[in-house]
Amino acid sequence: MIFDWLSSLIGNEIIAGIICACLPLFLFILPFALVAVLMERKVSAHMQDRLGPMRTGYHGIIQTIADILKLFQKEDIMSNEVDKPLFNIAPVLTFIGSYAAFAAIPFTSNFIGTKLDLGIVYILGVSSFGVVSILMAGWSSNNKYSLLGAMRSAAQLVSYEIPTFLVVVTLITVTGTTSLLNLSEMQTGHFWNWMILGGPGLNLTKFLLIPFMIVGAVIVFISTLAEVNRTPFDVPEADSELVAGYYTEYSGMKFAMFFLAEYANMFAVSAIVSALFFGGYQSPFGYLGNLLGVSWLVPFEQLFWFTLKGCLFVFVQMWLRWTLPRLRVDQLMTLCWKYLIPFAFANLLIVGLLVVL
Amino acid sequence: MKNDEEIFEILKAKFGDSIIELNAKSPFEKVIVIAPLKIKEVSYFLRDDSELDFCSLVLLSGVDDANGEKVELEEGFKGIQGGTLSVYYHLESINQKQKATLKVSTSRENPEVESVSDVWRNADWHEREAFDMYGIKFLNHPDLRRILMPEDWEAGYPLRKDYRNPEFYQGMKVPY
Amino acid sequence: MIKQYFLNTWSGIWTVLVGMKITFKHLFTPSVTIQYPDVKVELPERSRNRLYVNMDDCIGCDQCARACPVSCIEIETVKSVPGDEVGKTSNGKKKALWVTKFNIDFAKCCCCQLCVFPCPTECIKMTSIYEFSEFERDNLLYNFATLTPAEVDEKKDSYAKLEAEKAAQKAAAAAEPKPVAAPAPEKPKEESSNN
Amino acid sequence: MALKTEEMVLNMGPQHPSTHGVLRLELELEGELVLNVRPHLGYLHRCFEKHCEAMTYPQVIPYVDRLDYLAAMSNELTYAITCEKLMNIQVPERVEYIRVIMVELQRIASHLVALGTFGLDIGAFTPFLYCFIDREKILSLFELTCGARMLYNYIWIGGLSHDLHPDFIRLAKEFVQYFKPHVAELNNLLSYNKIFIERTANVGVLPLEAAINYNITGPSLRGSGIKWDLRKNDPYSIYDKFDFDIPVGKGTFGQVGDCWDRYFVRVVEMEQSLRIIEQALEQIPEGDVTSALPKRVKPPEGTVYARTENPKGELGFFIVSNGSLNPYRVKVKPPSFVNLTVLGELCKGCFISDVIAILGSIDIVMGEVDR
Amino acid sequence: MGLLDKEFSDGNIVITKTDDLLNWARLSSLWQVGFGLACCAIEMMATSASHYDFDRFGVIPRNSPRQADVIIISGTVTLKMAQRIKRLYEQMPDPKYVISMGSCSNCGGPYWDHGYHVLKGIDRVIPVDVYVPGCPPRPEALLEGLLKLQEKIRNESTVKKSA
Repeated sequence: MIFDWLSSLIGNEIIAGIICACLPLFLFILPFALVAVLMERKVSAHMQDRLGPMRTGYHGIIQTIADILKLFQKEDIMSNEVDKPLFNIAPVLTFIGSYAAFAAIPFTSNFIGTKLDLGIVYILGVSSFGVVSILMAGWSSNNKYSLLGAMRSAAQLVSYEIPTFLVVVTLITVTGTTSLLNLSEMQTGHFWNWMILGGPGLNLTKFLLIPFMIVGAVIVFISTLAEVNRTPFDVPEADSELVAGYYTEYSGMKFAMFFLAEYANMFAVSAIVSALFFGGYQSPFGYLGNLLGVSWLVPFEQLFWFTLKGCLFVFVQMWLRWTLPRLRVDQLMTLCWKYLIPFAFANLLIVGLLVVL
Repeated sequence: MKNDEEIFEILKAKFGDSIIELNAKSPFEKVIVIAPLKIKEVSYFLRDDSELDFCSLVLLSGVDDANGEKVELEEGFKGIQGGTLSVYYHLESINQKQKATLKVSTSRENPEVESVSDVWRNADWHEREAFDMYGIKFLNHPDLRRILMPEDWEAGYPLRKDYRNPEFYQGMKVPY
Repeated sequence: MIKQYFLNTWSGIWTVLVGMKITFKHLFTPSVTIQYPDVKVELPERSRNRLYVNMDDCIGCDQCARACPVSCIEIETVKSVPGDEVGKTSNGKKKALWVTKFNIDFAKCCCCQLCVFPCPTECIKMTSIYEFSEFERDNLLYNFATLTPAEVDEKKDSYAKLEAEKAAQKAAAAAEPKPVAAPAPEKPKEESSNN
Repeated sequence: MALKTEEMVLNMGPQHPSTHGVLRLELELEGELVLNVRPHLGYLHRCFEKHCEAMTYPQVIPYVDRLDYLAAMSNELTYAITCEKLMNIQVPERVEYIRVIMVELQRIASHLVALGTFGLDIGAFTPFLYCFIDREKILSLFELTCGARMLYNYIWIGGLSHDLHPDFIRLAKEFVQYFKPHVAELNNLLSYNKIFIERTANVGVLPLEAAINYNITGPSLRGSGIKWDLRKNDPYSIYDKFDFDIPVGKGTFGQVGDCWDRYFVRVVEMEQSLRIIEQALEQIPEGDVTSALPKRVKPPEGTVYARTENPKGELGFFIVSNGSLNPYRVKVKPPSFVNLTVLGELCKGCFISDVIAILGSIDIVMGEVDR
Repeated sequence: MGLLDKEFSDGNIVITKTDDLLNWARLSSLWQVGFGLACCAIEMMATSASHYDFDRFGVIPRNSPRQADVIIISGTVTLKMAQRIKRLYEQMPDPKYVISMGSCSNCGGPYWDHGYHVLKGIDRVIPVDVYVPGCPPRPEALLEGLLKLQEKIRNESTVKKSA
């Protein structure tokens, strides 16, 4: 909708496409990443009975802008044995991984990057870009700690894609569509139509599905947490063992790219989880716009609910970061292969049987 | 629970001349003086004997007796020649609840003591520290090198009474 | 084995939730931070941060310099010439020495308070001022002496003159034989020192 | 033909987030597995023993504080007891009680830092800050009595520098009531957390005879299952007046003597210290504190070795005095230095993250290791 | 630099505006290398704990020197450690500052007289911006030192390189 409005405005298809593609980045993800950095510091501070940044602006509102500006002035050190091309591409690539995933996530019912039918499959495919960039960063910075961090992250990210995919397959068996837009459309109405509570309709299978959907939601949340390298799975940049993991050698703006990409990734992942199970942009109690008959208000409401759910899941990820210790690399693997994947398979099997009967 | 005299008698009976004397000069603890090159056999016996059973070495400390005569080395700085460096061993037995103190003294010029790091594993670092601070060489010690001071510190052994600070160390001025 | 498997998952989930409950509870407990630059906490009266020497009580006895393990107190005193008046300490003791130099190097001081106890006139004590960080290390060397450099030199040379006279008298007394008890050499008139 | 592999030597250098100060660990790695560990010390060697030879007996106390700067009060107690044994001074009853209260408070503060940094090494950042909040309360108590937060110079040879502050006893009682539920909260947050148990159970198991042969002392020894605490086995000052029990590692979540046991022994020890403080606060007599302070400390000739139960282990002072004002030779038996010798043996064949966990569970302070 | 000085007279509106902004950004997000040596390191940890929160001033402990701006030398610098600190200082990216915390790093502190292995003051190895006296300095004293450093950064100007 926005695309054809833009192309009618500018006339030329390609430029309109580019603008429409950049719109979510500059309007949504970058500001969110800045806010998320401040939110993380404030949430962690208040959880630890302290105050967090206070002296920049009122209660430290513009702290992240100060950080970015400072990182802008930092000297960009590159030691000479560094593998230059790889070293420079790696930070850019982390952004591509998370930003590309936003193309298929529905912000509101009519504003979506591309109306992909294979939405969820595309997202899972694209999110593996992160592995490539971390490996590049770790290998090229010619530092033993980064190499160790990169090796750990390769094992972790690849193996945690399998439980995500298995749970997505259970969801596909239940709903039948792979496009996130249709999935969100199906979860309209009130919150009991959400996938976590068994999807639309009031038949017996819906009530039987509830426990398995909840288990599926938990598994997806844990494995996407691991894909984003957040505690308790932040083993690649374990700051107590491997100094700063794969981005030990990065300084200045390159480090800022890693830093913001991590938060953009967090929002992308929480948007996916909310789109899959918690009804994407659907509001839990019906739309105010429909009640008052003001139809143009509905998209803004949907955007509001979409960001609210995203922020809620980002908050839960931060909450986990400041409570749990870190897993060891081999425990990470046992958790994935011995606990998450069997549970996901069992879940898939039972849900399949339920849907068939 | 044996006191120092009985331990001294047992050792004297077992090892004869290598146990030199029971020094009771200090009112607080009686020190058994042992020949420097026999300390290893005595330690094995002290640890393995069922009655004594000194299963852990509490402390191994070097002391510079500085009882040699003062010699004018150069421009007003007095070095010490001759005299002895001694090493005190404090042992303890947890099951028998008894303590003992051994002492070994060697010459200052070429201080040599048998290493007890195979008897008690933690003696390894204590001996390296005694070497680092006093220059006492422990024979067949696994790897005898400086532990606290930097490896390339050639200004001598710091805790000796006649130690003098070097002027520079790798470009940094040492004295104030 | 299977029971252990499910027990593990259950205890894993349960302990994670317990931990999260605690941190969530702490989200709402008021923060304990003291906002330093705006809120300055009043320290207990025994707190030891920076030394202060009340110079008119100091009799230059050098006890504190001797007691200091770090020897960061340097005191130089000049004996006062019999004529001039040095002044009284607060508790009435007459002072006999001019304290020409009394500086404490706060870069070295380790705030151990060993200098406060031996001081006979309690003129050195530790205050609770802790904000005195500097850009250059040299101005951490505090000079407490109240005499201006001019007065210091004047005291020094008046004392040196006195020394010279005493030495001259002693030489003169030793040189001449003593048939008769030399009349007590009356004090050479001193021109007044504190002009 | 096996692939030719070569060990990677990783240098966990003097500046590393979790080496508790300036300790350099040279790890020989094969992938993630550690073949052997060679610690390099000496980065904080501050020539303590040379200073002792140049200072008089009371002037050594500020330097003794700086040995194990997390437990300055119990360093001073050990040094004071050694000198009092050397000069056989009998200290009045009130001084003994105040010393016990201060040392037990210091034990809680030191264990809080130990547990906090151990949680930090495993990755949990929040318990570290909760422990420091409680520690601040203890430091304000110390500042109330002797004026300094961390390095006190409070226990002198033969007495104390100040008497208790008038409302110290009330504040100390308040602290004891305030701190009891916090230990339970720390337990729920960290000790029984499944991930924490997974990371520390069966890791770095220290068998009992190796511990005794290496003469490991303190919570690390008690974690291996032997009830050896100097306050009970070799009683000094007035510890026999209080009833408290000695926690021992029982292998609740793995074998006896693993990291979790050493950690949990410290948690239970904090509770026992609370009990001691409560009893001491009740029975504290009146009296003068500075009566037995000798005018000039000039001990007779001789050698003496005395030791006490420092939060890290058994701290001992071996003083050789030649009858003059300055000690002729002071040798410290530092618990962290001895406990560190076992690191090389414990870390064979474990992961890098386990090396950090084991180092955290032994709980060393570099000021004491390097002296 | 001569040309640059001549052209921009001091107090030029354009320069001071951007200068203030850049200085403000630099001083309100000083990231410290999480690196401690001795007793002062425990006071530094107490400062970043909840009571005297370092995070209020935007100071986060970063583990790798590459991402740090200020290095707080907290504790006794020994000769063996001095070369490591020099290398650590050189690894930090350029606008970097040094706070020397505690008597030991100011001038050797209690160990200046007989410490044969102690470096008598960190300014013999790296340039120091602010000296915080005290042994160990109270957390508030360290915060005051940080405020002093922030003052110094506020008056820095990108045009005139500080001496």
